[in-house]
Order: sequence, then C-alpha cells, then structure tokens
Amino acid sequence: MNKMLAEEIYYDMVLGRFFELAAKEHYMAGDIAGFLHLDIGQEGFSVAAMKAFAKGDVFTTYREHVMAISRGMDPKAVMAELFGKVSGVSRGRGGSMHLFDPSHFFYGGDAIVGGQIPNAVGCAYARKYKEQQDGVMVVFGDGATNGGAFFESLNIASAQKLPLLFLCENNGYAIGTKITRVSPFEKQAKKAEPYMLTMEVDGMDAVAVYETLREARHLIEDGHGPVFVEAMLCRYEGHSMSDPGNYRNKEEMKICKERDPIERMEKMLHETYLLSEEEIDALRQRAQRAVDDAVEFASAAPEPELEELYDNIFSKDV
Amino acid sequence: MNKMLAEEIYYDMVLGRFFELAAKEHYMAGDIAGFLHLDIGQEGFSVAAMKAFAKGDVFTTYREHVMAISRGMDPKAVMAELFGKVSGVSRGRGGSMHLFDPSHFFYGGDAIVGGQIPNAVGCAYARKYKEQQDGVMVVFGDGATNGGAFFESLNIASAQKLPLLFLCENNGYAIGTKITRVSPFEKQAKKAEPYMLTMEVDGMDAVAVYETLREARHLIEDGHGPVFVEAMLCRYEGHSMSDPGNYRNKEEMKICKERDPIERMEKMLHETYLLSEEEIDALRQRAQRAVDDAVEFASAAPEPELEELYDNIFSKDV
Amino acid sequence: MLYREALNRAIDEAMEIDSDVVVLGEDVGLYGGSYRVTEGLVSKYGEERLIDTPIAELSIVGNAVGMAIGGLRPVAEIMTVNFALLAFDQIINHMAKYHYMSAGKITLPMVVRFPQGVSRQLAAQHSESYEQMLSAVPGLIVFAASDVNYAYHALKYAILSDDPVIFIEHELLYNKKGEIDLNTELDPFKARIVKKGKDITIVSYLKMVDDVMEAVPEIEKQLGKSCEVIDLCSLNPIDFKTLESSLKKTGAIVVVEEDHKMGGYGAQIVSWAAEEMFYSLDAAPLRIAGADVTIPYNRRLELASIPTPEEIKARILAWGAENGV
Amino acid sequence: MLYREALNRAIDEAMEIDSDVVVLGEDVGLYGGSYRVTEGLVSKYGEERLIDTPIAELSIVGNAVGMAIGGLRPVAEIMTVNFALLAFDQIINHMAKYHYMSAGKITLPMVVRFPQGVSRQLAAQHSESYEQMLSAVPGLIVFAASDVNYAYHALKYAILSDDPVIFIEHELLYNKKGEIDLNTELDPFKARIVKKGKDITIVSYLKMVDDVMEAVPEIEKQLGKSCEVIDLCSLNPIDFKTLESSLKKTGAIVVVEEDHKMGGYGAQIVSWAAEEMFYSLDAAPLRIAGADVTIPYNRRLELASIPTPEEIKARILAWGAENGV
Ligand SMILES: Cc1ncc(C[n+]2csc(CCOP(=O)(O)OP(=O)(O)O)c2C)c(N)n1
Ligand SMILES: Cc1ncc(C[n+]2csc(CCOP(=O)(O)OP(=O)(O)O)c2C)c(N)n1
Ligand SMILES: [Mg+2]
Ligand SMILES: [Mg+2]
Repeated sequence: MNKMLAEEIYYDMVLGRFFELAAKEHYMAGDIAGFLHLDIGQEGFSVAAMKAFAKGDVFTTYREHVMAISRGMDPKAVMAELFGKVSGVSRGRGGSMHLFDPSHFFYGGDAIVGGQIPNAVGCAYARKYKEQQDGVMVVFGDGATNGGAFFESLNIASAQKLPLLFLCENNGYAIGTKITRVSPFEKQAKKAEPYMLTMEVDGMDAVAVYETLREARHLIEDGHGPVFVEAMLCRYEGHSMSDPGNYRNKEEMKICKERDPIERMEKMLHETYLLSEEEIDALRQRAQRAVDDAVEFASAAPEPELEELYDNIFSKDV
Repeated sequence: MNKMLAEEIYYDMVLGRFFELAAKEHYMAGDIAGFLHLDIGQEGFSVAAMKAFAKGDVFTTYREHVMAISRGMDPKAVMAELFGKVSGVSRGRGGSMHLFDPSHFFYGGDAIVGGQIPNAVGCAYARKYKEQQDGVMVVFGDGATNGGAFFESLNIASAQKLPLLFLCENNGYAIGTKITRVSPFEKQAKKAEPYMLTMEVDGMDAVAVYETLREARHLIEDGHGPVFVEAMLCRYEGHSMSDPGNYRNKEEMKICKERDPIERMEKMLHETYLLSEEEIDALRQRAQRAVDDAVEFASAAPEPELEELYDNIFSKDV
Repeated sequence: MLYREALNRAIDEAMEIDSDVVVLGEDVGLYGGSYRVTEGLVSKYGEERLIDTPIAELSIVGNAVGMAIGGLRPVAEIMTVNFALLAFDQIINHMAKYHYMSAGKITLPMVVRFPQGVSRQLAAQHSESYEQMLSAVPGLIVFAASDVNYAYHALKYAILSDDPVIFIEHELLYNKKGEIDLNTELDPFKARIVKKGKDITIVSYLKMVDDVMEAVPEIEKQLGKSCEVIDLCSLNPIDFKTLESSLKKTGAIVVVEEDHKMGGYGAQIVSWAAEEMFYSLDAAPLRIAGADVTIPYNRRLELASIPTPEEIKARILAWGAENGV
Repeated sequence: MLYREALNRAIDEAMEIDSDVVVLGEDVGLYGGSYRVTEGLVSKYGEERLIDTPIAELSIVGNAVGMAIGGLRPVAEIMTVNFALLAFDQIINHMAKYHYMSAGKITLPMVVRFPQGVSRQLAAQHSESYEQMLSAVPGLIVFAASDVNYAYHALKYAILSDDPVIFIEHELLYNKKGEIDLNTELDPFKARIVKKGKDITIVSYLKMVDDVMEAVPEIEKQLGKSCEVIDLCSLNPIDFKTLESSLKKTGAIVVVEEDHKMGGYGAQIVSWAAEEMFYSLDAAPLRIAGADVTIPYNRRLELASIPTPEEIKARILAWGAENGV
C-alpha cells in the first residue's frame, strides 16, 4: 500500500468516526430519528472494503454510512438523508438505513437482514452476462448467515460461478444475541466452505482488509467464481441507538477497543509512512471540518414538500 | 437383517409398486386427479426408511404413498384419499400430496418443496424438550436442498443438537431440471458437511438403506445431534402424471432399471434367505390382493357431503 | 392461438427487441416451462437468457431485482403463486419499494409472472389466489390476463416498461383460444368492456370473466335486464373511470371473484362503489366470491368452494329479485 | 400497567399454567425482546422455554408449526411484521392449512405475534401493516390488541387455545397505560364498543382507535352528532353482530385504518356494510386510510402517509357536511 492510499484510508476512517459521532449527537438532539446503526469500531473494515472494491457494484446493510461516504457519496448528502432532508441522497425518503446511489454503484442500504444478498447475486449475473470486467460485492453481518437468503445465494453463486464477493462483517452479535448461541460456528466462513474459496481477515486492521479484499476481487474478476471473506471485528456501540448494548461486559469491550482500527492505522502512518503528529492532526481536522460542514448543510437543508409523497411511485405516470 | 424383516420389507415394496401402478391406472381412468407423483423405482428406499425409523416422527413430501402405507397406514384409506373419498385418511380433503396420520406419527404430505423441513426441526425440538427417546426424520428430494428452508434447518438443528435425521432422496432431478445444472454438486450431502455427520447410501438397495438409517437413528437417539443421509436413486416415471419425463434418455433409464430395488431384494430373498419362487409369489399375490382391495374400497367409498366444506376450519366453533 | 402461445409470443418478441430481456425460473429453459409458456425459447436465445433456477423462489425474485439493478430486464416465472409466498419479502420489501425509497434513483424494469387459482384438484397448497395481497402493495403494477389478446399485449408492455409488474395468469386459461389484434393499440391499464349493457354492471377478472359470460344470457333472460360485463385487466392501478361510467348508467354492481370472500380483492371494488358512487346505486351491491376455506382436494368440495357459472347465475337472480333489479 | 407488561403477564401466566408453552424468536430470551415484552421470563423459565433463534423468520414460524405438532404450545415472536413476509409460506401454507387439509387430524395450538404499523421514522422496510393479507387467510384467527385489557386477555386466550392465532400489536402502543380487568370475562372474538353513540358508527382497531377517540369530541361538537366508536379486536373472524346493531341504530359508517387505502382491510368492512346493510345506510360510507405509497422516512411525509387525529377529524367533518350526517 502506498502512502497516498494509506493516508486516504486513514482520512476516510476518521471521517467515518466523526460522522458517526455527529450522527449520534444529532440523534440524541432529535434531528435524526428512526433506527440509527453506528459503525464505530468498524470504520477500518468499511473504508478498506470500499477502497479495495472501488469499481464494482456494492450492496450492503443498514449499517452503511461509513461505506457510503468512503465510496464517494458526499457526506453532506448522506447527513442530510439522516436528517430527512430533501437534499439527502434519497431526498429524505429513505433515511439512515436506505442510502442509494447508482452513480457510485452503491445499492443500499437494505434493512431486511440478508435481503440484499440475492439482489447482489442477480447483479453479478448481469455483470457476467454483459461480460463486464468488474464484479459485485455484498456486505452482510454475521446474523445474516443464518438466513435462507444467504444460503440460497451461496448455492446459486457457486453453481453459476458468478463474479461475487461475499463479505461477512462478523462482529459477533446480532442485536443482543451472540452468534455462537444461534449458529454452530464462531466463524461463519465454515458455511461457505463447500461452495467457494473462503478467507478470513482481522476486520480491525484496515490494511489487512484491503489486501485480502484486493486478492479476492482479483479472483472473482479473473473468473474464479465467488469468494467468501470474513472479517472479525467489534462494534463499539449498541446495535442501534435504541440498544444500550449491556449484554457485553466491560472486559469484552476493553479487549475490543484495544484493537481500535484508527489507532492502529495511525501508528502505521507514523511508523511506516513517517507521517508527523502534525500531518496526522491535519487529516483529522480536515475530517472534522467535513463533518461539521455536513451537519451544517443538513441542518440548513429544507424538508421535502408534502407533494413529494406521491413522487416516484412508478417510473412515470401510469 | 432377519428373514422376517427381509420378507416384510419385500412385501411392502411390492405392495408399494402395485399400489403406484394401480394409482397410475386409476389416474388415467379419471378416478384420481390433481398432481399424482409416483414412487416407482424408489420403493426400496421408501420402505426401508419407514422400517428403520419405525418409532419416531416422520415428515415428508408429496411423493409419499409408499411411505404412508409402509408406515402402517391402511392402503384402503390411502387409496380412498387419492380417490377423494370421505373414507380417505384426510377425508378426501387432502388428496395424494397430503396424507396425514398422527396415529402413525406421519405428518405429511407437504407439497411445498422444503416446507416440511422447518416443521421437522420444530418437532425435534419438542422431542428433545420433552426428553422423549425417539427422534424425528424428515425426507426431502434433491431439489429441496437448494432452498432456504433446508439451509436454515441444517443450521438450527446443528446449533441446537437436535435429534433429527435429514434424509435426502436424491433422484437427480427436480421435475425436468437435473440437479447438477442448478447445484454445484451431484451429491447434496456436501452442503450438510459443515453442520453434521453425513452418510451416503445406494437408494436402490433396500437393505443398505435400512442398515444406514438404523445407524443414523441410533446416533440421533444417543444425543449426537442431527445426521444427514443421502440416498442416490432413480424414479422411473415422470415427475408427476402430467410430466412425460422425456428429458431423460433411454440409456439413462436403462441403467436405472438395472438397479431395480425389487429385483434386487427378490434375489436376496432367494439367495440369502432361501425363499422359494412360490413363497415369493405368495407375497406378491398377497400384495396384489391388498391393492385390489384398496381400489375396490376406494371406488365404493362415498364422497364427502357438501357440508364438510366448512368442517375443521378451526378446532372448535369460534 | 392459445393463451400460453400468446404469452410465449410476447416474451419472444420482447427478447428479440432487447437483448437485456432474460427469463428465469424453475424449468423455464430446457423443459419449456411447466405450463409450456416458454417452450422453444431456449433453443432460440440460449441458456444464458432462459435461466433454469433451483427451487428457491426467494432468490428467483431477489435475483431478478438484482438483475434489473444491473441493467437487465428480467422476467421471472414462479411456477404457481402458492410458491410466491416464499418470495414475498423480495416482492414487497425490495421489488416494490426500491424505486420509491431511493427517490427514483433505482429503477426496476422487471416482471414476475405466475398462474394462480383453482385448477383441477391440485388441493390446498396449489390452488390459491393472492391478487388481493399483491394489489395492496404500493409500487407494484398488477395485471391479470383473462384472454389471449390482453395476455399478449399486456405482457409485452410489462416486459418493455420500466416498472415492476406482477403478471397474473390463471391455470385454467393456458389453453384458451383467441386472436391477437395487432392493429389496435391496447392500453393495459384500461378495463375491458367484454359486453355492453345498461342495467347491471358485472365486474370481474381472470377466469371468472368467462364464467360470468357463461351465466349472463340466462340472467338477462330471466331478469329481463341487460348486463354490462367488465374485465378489470389492471388490478392495480384500477381503471375507476370505466367502472364509474358503467355504474352511472346501470346503478347496480356485482363483483365476481374466485378467491375467498373474506378480505378478497372484490371488497376493494364494492367499497369504492359504496364510498364514491353511493348516490348512483339503486340496489345493494353484490359480491360473489369463494368460500372462506382452504381449497379441498375432492372435486365436489373444490367446486363448492369457488363460484361456478351456475352459482353466479343463481346468486345474481336471487339478488335481482330481492333488490328489485 | 403498560401494554407490554400486560402482554408479558399473559405469556407469564400461560407458561406457569402449562409447561408446554414455549416462546421463540429473535432476542426474546436473554435480551428480553426488542420491545421488552418477554423481559424477565428467561430467568424464570430458562433458555429451553425462551428460545433465542437466529434471524430466520421462515424457520421461526416453521419450527413453531413443528413444535405444535410435537405437542408444545409455541408462541413465536417476529420482531416486526415486515420480517414476517419471509415466513409467509409457513404462515399461510402450513400454519393456516394443516388443520383443515388433514381433516382435523393435526391441531396447531400456536401463536405468532408481532408489532406492526408506522412508529417514528423507521422508514420503508420497518413500517408496514399486513392485517389485510393475514385476515384473508382461511384457518387463521387474527387478533389486534389496541389496549392493555384486551392485550392481556386475548393473548392468554390465544396461547391456551388450540388454534393458530396471529396476534397483532402496534409499535406505538407498548407504553400505553391501562388496567387489566380480572373480574369480567373477556371474549376475544367480540368487538369492543369503546364509546357509545347514536348517529355515526366509527369502526377501527389497533392504534387508530386512540386517534379516533382523540378526534371524536371535536367531531361531535362541530357536527352536533354522537359517535359510536367500535374497536374490532378480532380481525378474523369479524364480530359482524356488533357492527350490525350499531349500524342499524346510526345508519352511517366510517372505517379508519392506518394501512394503505388500496386493498386495505377496511374495504372489507365497508363492502360488508354496502352488501348487507345497504338499506340501513343513510349516507355514503367513509374510509379513512393511509396513502398508497411506501412509508417515507421524513417525519412530515410519514405523517402525511397515515391518518392522524387531525386528518380523521377533518375528513369526517367534510364527509358529514357533504352527506348531511
Ligand atoms: C429479516 C430481518 N429480521 C430481523 C430484523 C431485525 N434486525 C435488524 S438488524 C438485526 C441484527 C443483524 O445482525 P448482523 O447481521 O450480525 O449485523 P450487525 O447489526 O451486527 O452489523 C436484526 C435481528 C431485520 N431487520 N430483518
Ligand atoms: C416451493 C416450491 N416450489 C416449486 C414447487 C413445484 N415443484 C413441485 S415438486 C418439484 C420438484 C422437486 O424435486 P425434488 O425435491 O428433487 O423431489 P422429487 O420430485 O425428485 O422427489 C417442484 C419444482 C413446489 N411444490 N414448491
Ligand atoms: Mg453482527
Ligand atoms: Mg429429485
């Protein structure tokens, strides 16, 4: 990884963290409502995934703010969406869980656990059919690996040798339920083994995630069929703002935070790329400003007009 | 296997074959309608499965006539059901695909491919919860192993270590689609491997099926958790009476029929158990008479009264 | 030409016009479709465009959604509507919603087609009708084809249009005969006046249209009145205009549907008439629908569970007498 | 006592009475339920009776069916109705049908409960109402709990009865306060007259009952008429008797529901009134329902997509004026 990319990843991670902290603050202030799922602790994973898979199509879950902005969507438009404003990426109609932007090949923002996986399979079929170079990546949580949609997708993607990267974000919990209580395995790659090549990576290590996913991406682009990558990581917050998350004890959280992806990346910037404190601080400040701007923009943005209620029911008047 | 059991299995197989041939005949004569899925060629599998799993609960598919009668349901009542008569096991209301008889621990007769599998999982939970000795067996086709219901069940049964025997009847086809065209594998046990012990058996060999399933049954009864058994076999007829089955060529069918389970069992009765031609013939004749009786009974049985339309909507008037 | 041939032709022509049109479903390719709707297409367009899928309805629709996102125009076949229940999440939470919730950024040019209804003793799990459920989902266009001409035009329109369409066929109509009219443009959203009349408006769709038409001559004779028979064609959106002008003329409405009465689709039409046309109604509306039971296997019970031409006739005659129609 | 506490108590007492009662669902055990309905029960009854399941709704209901076959009385929780779509095959093809299609040989004493409806900006995939779909399925009993007393009695009845019951809660009612009346027996199939009146019958259920009650004083004042407010309680079967006597008295009916208007549950009630009570009606019936759109995230749009007390009031006043009620 060259220095520029390392800086870029670090910047996006910090941007992501600050974005999430701002979202949290504005949720508590009542500017944002509904379910808000924060990605704090997982930024290294989210950012590295987007950088490694910069060109293909991405399908993901409701925990997608950091991915969306790292993918290139304007933080202003994403924050405005969280605020439910008309300047939001989905004109305030989708909300935090439903960020869509085809111009960045970003298709959700799906709030049905596992629901996006068959969609990604279909998209991968389209890519193969059209003989396009780039494949598709689908991101989902450990909780999704117990559902039928996931399994049907493993089977179909494998039978059809589709250019699809299954990326499992294994943070060990589905809301309050520890994965090992409802799955026979701690690592869900086990489930994909009969169907495709699987890889595991430390999801708290952005560089490792980046390297692993690039390898996986090359494999799918080269026609090897689907690949499954599992990233082991931690979310720091509760599942969503309505979950205090007290099913995890202090010790567990402490171990998690010792693996903090931002600190780790920072250390690398220092040690490997020889960035100074000041340089790092400048990146952080730039990120903070971008988030402040996003909040300011979102606050000032207008709400949708009531007439919009009836827009986009169909592609045109029928 | 002792001689008595071997004779019993052979008798049930012949009974099954004659039953299916009679059903076919009466379908063509218009006495039976709807979808009729014949088990011809698979009788050894169906009978041996019921004998090996005589005590626990059984859940199966729409291709279940032979299992039902081998399980102990009266062929008269089963044939009457096919005829849609009030003397049928489900009073003519269920039909060929929906044979239910809790007194024989036989719960369908489900016509939703894979739909019975989660039901069997739940029943296995009940058995474990109630600390009952006998487990549960669920029979399904190769086609069902591509559906979400199957996968969710593998996962749950494994996570909860349920006393459940997954029995896959792999006849290579789901209607007209060869399994290898839509699954990455020829043998579907591959899919169960991460979750549980798997076994394979020649489904055209009744004795082998019996032995394998007894072993599997003991494992689940002894608390080893679920077991997956796959039987490789052939169906001779089309998928149902509305399918001419011409997607399989003569050669393929010839190879199938060389493995005929009834001929094989007959040979064994001769060679191992030293039954005479006459003794075997007597068994066949008894089976034919039972089927003739069943047909006669079914023909003579009355249709349900129109008022029955409103019976059993709820368990009592609400 | 048969109804299934008309459907086949619509798909064939759409595939010819646009190489992004693909068909997916169980046995749609090599086997030619369980009701032979896609027969012959695989040899013309290849297995990449006639995709035989595993038995995984959730994926069939879910993949179609993804294909549409990826720039294709998928036509998904569900063998019968009963199995579509397995795909309801993808139909309702994804196919129907993505366009709206993305504020129009995602467009899903796709069709999900299936037969439904009571055929001949297919029993409890193969005889259902779910138009009431699917028509109640905002974002889905729902067409129901009762004849050859509509089947052809509406399906071709559905495949080439940019919206998600649920296309409902009926198990007993596949061998129905008819002609395709290539000279007149057909608006698939418009209800079809099957027979003009001035005293009673009878609204129906799918196979019941034929059953109504079978009952009408005797009804007209015995009541001494004339019936206007309307085939809804588009179940969502509904062509209320056509209904309104008929009702203004007749002042009496009968709705005939095959599905269970409780919660059935027809309630929608009668409730509209009561709300919007109350002062034009000269008689209590009449709904003729199936019994509120799971469909039984036995033929007598099965027939007793759905409206038949005889029942339609008897019910309308009794209603006519009672209400002075 | 809160609504969610009433539900908790119903489950608790049923579990106490019968050790075959088990609860299953996502986060129902250790976590206590995402709406805290099952809070505290795991410490009392253990993890074998409060079963935390994976996120696999098809299996949650499918397993419950099998548990019922195996002699248990499962109470399945689906986190919200939106995810129940994944289980529609098990609900409709299995849970609802086995008793009938086995001619009564299989009995399924089970409950599937879930909240539904528009809460606060949960957006497109978390705000739906599916009572119209589920009430249209023969074989299912469908209860909808609008208050604490009914929640307690009806849920306890549902768990201990032998039929499959769909038990609908509303996301915004969990913290509603009320009392349980232990002295009066409650028939869960009977509609509840929330307020007596003689001029207008207003029929509703779930959260809309509260919204109607909020609107009523002003409506009565401005129209100078009295409203009878009926909470349906049992959505299938429907207590038509109670509706009939009210309607005979008032001659005017308004149905208020939160769900989309197109195909919504209320059509059923209005269509019944039109068919069966036509000659008792003095005015066109009125249906107040949600907009025919996917629920948007933005709060203003969200509120505009469902009836609010203000809208109910305005609509009824306008209707009253127009129809001389
Ligand atoms: C089909 C479905 N069932 C239940 C839910 C409720 N729910 C939302 S997120 C979630 C947990 C998902 O956990 P996981 O997949 O591990 O992702 P994470 O939140 O940990 O990133 C659940 C149960 C849902 N949204 N969709
Ligand atoms: C969910 C579902 N989808 C489709 C069908 C239609 N269908 C009935 S049987 C069948 C093939 C099943 O094949 P398999 O599981 O291999 O069993 P086999 O018939 O070979 O015994 C299909 C597709 C169905 N009944 N249920
Ligand atoms: Mg997780
Ligand atoms: Mg098969």
